Amino acid sequence: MSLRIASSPHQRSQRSTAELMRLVCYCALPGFALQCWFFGWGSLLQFLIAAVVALGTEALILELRKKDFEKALSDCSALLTALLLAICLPPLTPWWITAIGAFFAIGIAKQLYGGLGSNLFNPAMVAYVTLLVSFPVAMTSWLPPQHLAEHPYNLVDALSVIFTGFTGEGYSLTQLRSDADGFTMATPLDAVKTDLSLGLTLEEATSKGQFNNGLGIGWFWINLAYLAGGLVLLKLRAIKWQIPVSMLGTILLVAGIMHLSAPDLFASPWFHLLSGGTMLGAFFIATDPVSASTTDRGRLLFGAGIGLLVVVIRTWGGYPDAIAFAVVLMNMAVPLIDYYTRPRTYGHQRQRGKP
Amino acid sequence: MQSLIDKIRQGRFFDFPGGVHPPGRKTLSNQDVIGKCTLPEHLYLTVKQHIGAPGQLQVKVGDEVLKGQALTRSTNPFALPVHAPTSGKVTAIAPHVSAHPSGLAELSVEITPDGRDKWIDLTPIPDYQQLPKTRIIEAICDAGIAGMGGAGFPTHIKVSPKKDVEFLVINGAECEPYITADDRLMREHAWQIRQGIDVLCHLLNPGHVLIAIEDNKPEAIQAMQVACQEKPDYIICPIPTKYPAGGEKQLIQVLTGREVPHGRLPIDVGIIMQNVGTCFAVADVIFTGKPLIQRVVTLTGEAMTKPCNVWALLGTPICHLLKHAGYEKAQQGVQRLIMGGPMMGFSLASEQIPVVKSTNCILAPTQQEMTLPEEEQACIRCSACADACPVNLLPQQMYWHSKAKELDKAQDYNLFDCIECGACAYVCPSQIPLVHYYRVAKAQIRQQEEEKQKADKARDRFEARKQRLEEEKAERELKHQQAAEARREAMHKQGDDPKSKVAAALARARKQQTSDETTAAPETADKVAAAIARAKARKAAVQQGDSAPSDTADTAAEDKQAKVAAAVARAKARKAATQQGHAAPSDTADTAAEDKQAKVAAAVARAKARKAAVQQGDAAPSDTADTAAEDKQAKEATASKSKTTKQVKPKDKVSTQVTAADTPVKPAPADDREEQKRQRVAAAIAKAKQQKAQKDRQQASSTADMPAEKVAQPLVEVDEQKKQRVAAAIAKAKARKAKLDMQSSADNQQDKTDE
Amino acid sequence: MSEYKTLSWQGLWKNNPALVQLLGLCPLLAVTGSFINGLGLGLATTAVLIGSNTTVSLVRNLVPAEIRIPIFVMVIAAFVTIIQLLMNAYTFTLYQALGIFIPLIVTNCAIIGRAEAYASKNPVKFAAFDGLMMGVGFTLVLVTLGGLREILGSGTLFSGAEFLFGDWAKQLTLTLYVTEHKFLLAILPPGAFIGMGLLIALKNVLDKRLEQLNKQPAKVVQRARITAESS
Amino acid sequence: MSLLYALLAIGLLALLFGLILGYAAVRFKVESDPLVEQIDAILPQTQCGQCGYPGCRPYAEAIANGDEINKCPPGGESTIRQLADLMGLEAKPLDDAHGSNDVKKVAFIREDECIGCTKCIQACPVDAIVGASKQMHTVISEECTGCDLCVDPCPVDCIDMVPVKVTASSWRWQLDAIPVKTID
Repeated sequence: MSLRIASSPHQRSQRSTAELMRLVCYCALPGFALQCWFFGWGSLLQFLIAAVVALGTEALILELRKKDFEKALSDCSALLTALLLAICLPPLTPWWITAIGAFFAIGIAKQLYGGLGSNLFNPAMVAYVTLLVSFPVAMTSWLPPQHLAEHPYNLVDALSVIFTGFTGEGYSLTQLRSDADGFTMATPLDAVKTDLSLGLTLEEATSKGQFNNGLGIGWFWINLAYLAGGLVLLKLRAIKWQIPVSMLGTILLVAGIMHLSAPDLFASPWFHLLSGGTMLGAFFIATDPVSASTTDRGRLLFGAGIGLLVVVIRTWGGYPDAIAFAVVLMNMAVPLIDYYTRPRTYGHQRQRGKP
Repeated sequence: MQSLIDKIRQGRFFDFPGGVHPPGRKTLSNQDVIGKCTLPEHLYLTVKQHIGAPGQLQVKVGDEVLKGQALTRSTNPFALPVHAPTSGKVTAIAPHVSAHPSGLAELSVEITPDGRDKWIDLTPIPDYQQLPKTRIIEAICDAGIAGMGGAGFPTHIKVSPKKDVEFLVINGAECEPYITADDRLMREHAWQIRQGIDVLCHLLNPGHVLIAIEDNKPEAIQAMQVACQEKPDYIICPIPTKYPAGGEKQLIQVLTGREVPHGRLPIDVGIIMQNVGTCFAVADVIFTGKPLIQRVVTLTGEAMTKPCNVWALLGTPICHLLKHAGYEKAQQGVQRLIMGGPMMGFSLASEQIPVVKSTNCILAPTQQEMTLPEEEQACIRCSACADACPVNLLPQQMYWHSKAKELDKAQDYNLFDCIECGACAYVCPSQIPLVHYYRVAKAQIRQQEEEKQKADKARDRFEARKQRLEEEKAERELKHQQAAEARREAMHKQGDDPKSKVAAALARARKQQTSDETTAAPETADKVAAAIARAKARKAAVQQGDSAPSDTADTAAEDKQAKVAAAVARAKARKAATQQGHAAPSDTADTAAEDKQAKVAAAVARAKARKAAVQQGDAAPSDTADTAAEDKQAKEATASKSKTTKQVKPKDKVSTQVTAADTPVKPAPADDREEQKRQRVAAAIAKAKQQKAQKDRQQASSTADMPAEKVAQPLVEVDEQKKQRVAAAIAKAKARKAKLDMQSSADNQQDKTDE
Repeated sequence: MSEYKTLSWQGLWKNNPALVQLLGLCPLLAVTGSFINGLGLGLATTAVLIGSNTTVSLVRNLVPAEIRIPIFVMVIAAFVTIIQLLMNAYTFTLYQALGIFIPLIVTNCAIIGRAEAYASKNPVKFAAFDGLMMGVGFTLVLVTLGGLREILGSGTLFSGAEFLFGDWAKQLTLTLYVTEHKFLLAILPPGAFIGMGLLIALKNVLDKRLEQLNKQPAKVVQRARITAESS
Repeated sequence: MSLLYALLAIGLLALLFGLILGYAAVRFKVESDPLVEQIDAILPQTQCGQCGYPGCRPYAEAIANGDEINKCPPGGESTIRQLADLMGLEAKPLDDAHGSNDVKKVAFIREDECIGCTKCIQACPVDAIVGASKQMHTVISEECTGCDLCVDPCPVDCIDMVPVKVTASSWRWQLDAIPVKTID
């Protein structure tokens, strides 16, 4: 027996990376469950596909890099990426698109940059953006909420659509998306955007079936669920408050000003806050520690930047939702933000030109 | 200003950023009064136990020392003495494993107690207020008091500041988990601590005295309040419990909201901080005269059956204390001992490490209470470390740069402001030993700076040397030029008198030879030869394996051969000399002066030298002893030359064995001429000998010498190593032999010459 | 002969303008949406390279060193204009497809780089050959990347060959697969970057393999003595 | 006619820029080559010659003229990295042909064997050996760069290269290298 030599500190708090990742997963579950409730089994299947591909890719690449993949897989980071990606995908996306996305997230956006901790961009968002850019039609084919749908589908249908493109009864995805009048049901964001571009006023745009008091049915509750999950994360100190607060605050502020200036042209801030992936983005995506800013002031800036970009892209951009683009764009700015928001170290006076 | 002190009085403190709340676990050891420990078998007093220079040793092995007797003396302001913790005998002064994270051995005095525990005469100075301050400071210095909080900064320097002291802060925060040494000390000796504070106040004359105690030690706070009742300007400050509130800079920030500027000392913001333990020790010195020979050490951790605080003599090996506290290694699983607290302490490499002045805790945790460090995982930039950092650093950035060895960038992130409190590594979810990375990086940076300085110095020295050499060369050239000019002038004066030229040449030769002789005076020369032979032997031994000189017969034969060869060489040289007319080498032509005699002499000498060299080269393993023999022969020859010349003045060409040099001597008209010539010949011979010896050395081993004939017989059988050793011995002997031979065979040689 | 061999090796692989020197990335990334586009630009660049290298080499002894760069640029510009006019005349559709990138060949660093680094210091025959090899190396990367992106993005290969080779080449177009969801990313600029990165990575991997194959035996360098030994 | 104008304009522009360039070439001429100084400052100054150049400065000049940066064993990895930073090159591993980066050493003369030949004194590039003819020599270990150039010239082989001993102050937190005593 010999004495064990170790460097101080000898005592450690017990929270591990894997725990942190799992915690984030758990907190996202309520929202995910609601999403499944509103939009059917598809999302769950997407998650399974994404998880299998993500873990497989991670193992494969770690093996190629001659690293111990069992250990790396157990940290749950790939699982979290898969979950976030699945949440973002339309429920009945063809399986191979999901697979490409998951592969892209882990293989290109994460492992090519050096694996966990070294990736510049949020893997799930990179994958989502890639898919959105590559397959714009498939990626915006959201179903209407199940209770509004002409053809509600069950688990078998979902499987069948995802893997073959048609339900057992022969309905295609497009047919599933149609409402009673034969019009496809876009997401609220999409609908508002399209209608506004067609010259309709906001009021006219939001008077359609999938809207309820100006807010999208389903999306409202889903966002609330993610908000709740995010608050739990905050409470458990898994994430810090700066990013969500500054991001939501900026959305509220910018969208509010725009809405007040031209209520007919710009959606209300509540619509922005509670539709699309706003809450998910604020609490689960933008707060991804690896790709977010690491200083307190930096986080405020980072969140504000995302908020601003979200409103701008949603209003004037070419794609309906903007969380992914905003997050990826701000990821790019993180090193710069971090550099210029370094905290003042004890005993150092603030110098001009060198923060 | 007033508002600040009001604020403090009201118990409203500032906060420092970050910090962590590790479980305190202080109740483990703070239940009982500070115990006494038995005398250990040996005490090991590390000579340097503080920051600064070691003191000068005052004792030697075998000395009897009394308790409290100084073992070292302070010789410079940063040196502190250490004292014998008990009476006994100095049994050793040698490196002993020290209380340092490296576990390196440092010079220590080992004392074997005699059990009497007899004090030396003590000189307390209770009337310190009447004495000059320097006297008190001297007493503190002589008592060897260094900061007892952990760093070990000499106290006497701290209490003699050059600036006004606004706050004297007494640090009883003890923010590290587990440690209760200061806690117990305050509870039990509050009065004496207060006396120590009085002394410090007398020295420092501070505006206010703040006694900072973390609010998780209510008993200690109460005890100190009672002790300080009659001193209204002593303010007890129960500060909020947060690690590392007890760090010097953090405590200053908590109490006053001030920050010590980077690279400065607390006194620069008008604050002096002393540990409560230091105050206690100061009181000890002043009122009882006892130097610092013991301190309170917390023995704790769940692997101890009786965790407690104990008065431990400095130098007590840890194992002795462990026994006292009932340490059970079986409970530990993986054994580990930590000196200091769980956050900043270091793990011990040996149980023999002694207690030093800054040892406040020995921690023996079980695996359940402190899990072993797991394998480090990838940093996910969660910045939990930055949130925990009490000095607002960005630990993860420093970690990236330290790990990538981008040391300048790490420094750019203020690496050197890190106080190594361990809060960052404590919270890291990826189990990264951040502090360790910083320590390594800091050490590397320091080393690099040191190396840089050394490189600069080396460059300077190299350039200075280059310059010097150039100057010397220039000087030499100048001298040569002058000499040449002088010669030319002389030549002008003497016209084309060939004799003068020859004379000059001879003079040069003589000069050279004499200088040769002076540098290689016979005795030294022998020594040198021996040394060189030794070295060669060593080298040969290394190279051995393929060379075959271990064969004795061969050696003998070769030896003979060498002799023969030498003889042949001589004969040839002689022949060459006699036939110089047609056999003169081409190169003699250019030196050929008008003077025939000189020409002859030169040619002969050169030819002989060359021949000898070549011959000896062929006769491969001829040896140094042989050389010596030849040398002797040559000397003999020259010595007997005058005789010979006298004897055989009208000599015929072939009849004698006289060395070749003699031949041209024959027609020499004058005695001094002869003398000169002799010298030249001797020089030539010496040169030849030298060349030969060199060649020999290159290819032959030293075994092939004359005495080898006798000794080398068993060499064939013995193993390689022995051979080598024998060879070396032989080589050494050879030189001696050669010397003897030189004398003994003188007659023989004489005969030969005469023959 | 060995000089030609070295030039070929340098241009095609070791010092490939696109993969190693990373020169001319702008047209490289912009026009490699399809195989034929890549080929067109590659051929144009090659032609300019050969012409400019030859000319620069011819005048290398006449050009004062101080103003060599402007002169090289003039030479290159002249050749680019010639090529541009030729393409305008004979491959108009391709000319339109490549658009601004034809005139932009002037600013392609690969060309001025070769003129400066090689052609201005070497005899004509080598310079011309160097231009050819560098051009071919560049073209190879262009068509590889273009082909990859075309296959991934539209499922075809050699589509639009008729623009370059005339109507007979219409039948060259291969349709590898048909899908409702095309992988647009490959056609879009990000696809070019990612594809380029992967190509470079592939080259590095191959280089490493090569290096391991012909590993040189360790040599030992004689140490210099700083100071003389005593005499 | 328009062609003439174009040519004229281009010609004038060329003239103008030529003048500016010419002026700039004279006005902003760089006097010396400070690069060599910078490189020399990075090199460890052991003057050991293992790079194949007689001293650190010649090697610095060679690097400035495009020689490889990985020929300095005493400097090791950190020197190569710094050189790479300075030269804008990629750091590469040390060239084994020049020897390996060993632990730091200083020369030590076994004094009872020294014969006072002064050969090592002449070999030492930094004058770190003191002694006189026929007096024993000794190494000033503070000044010794550990280049081992004195070892070969010694006729009696009495010079050893001794690894520099680690002290508490020069210890670099090599925790895994601590010999741990076994307790029973």
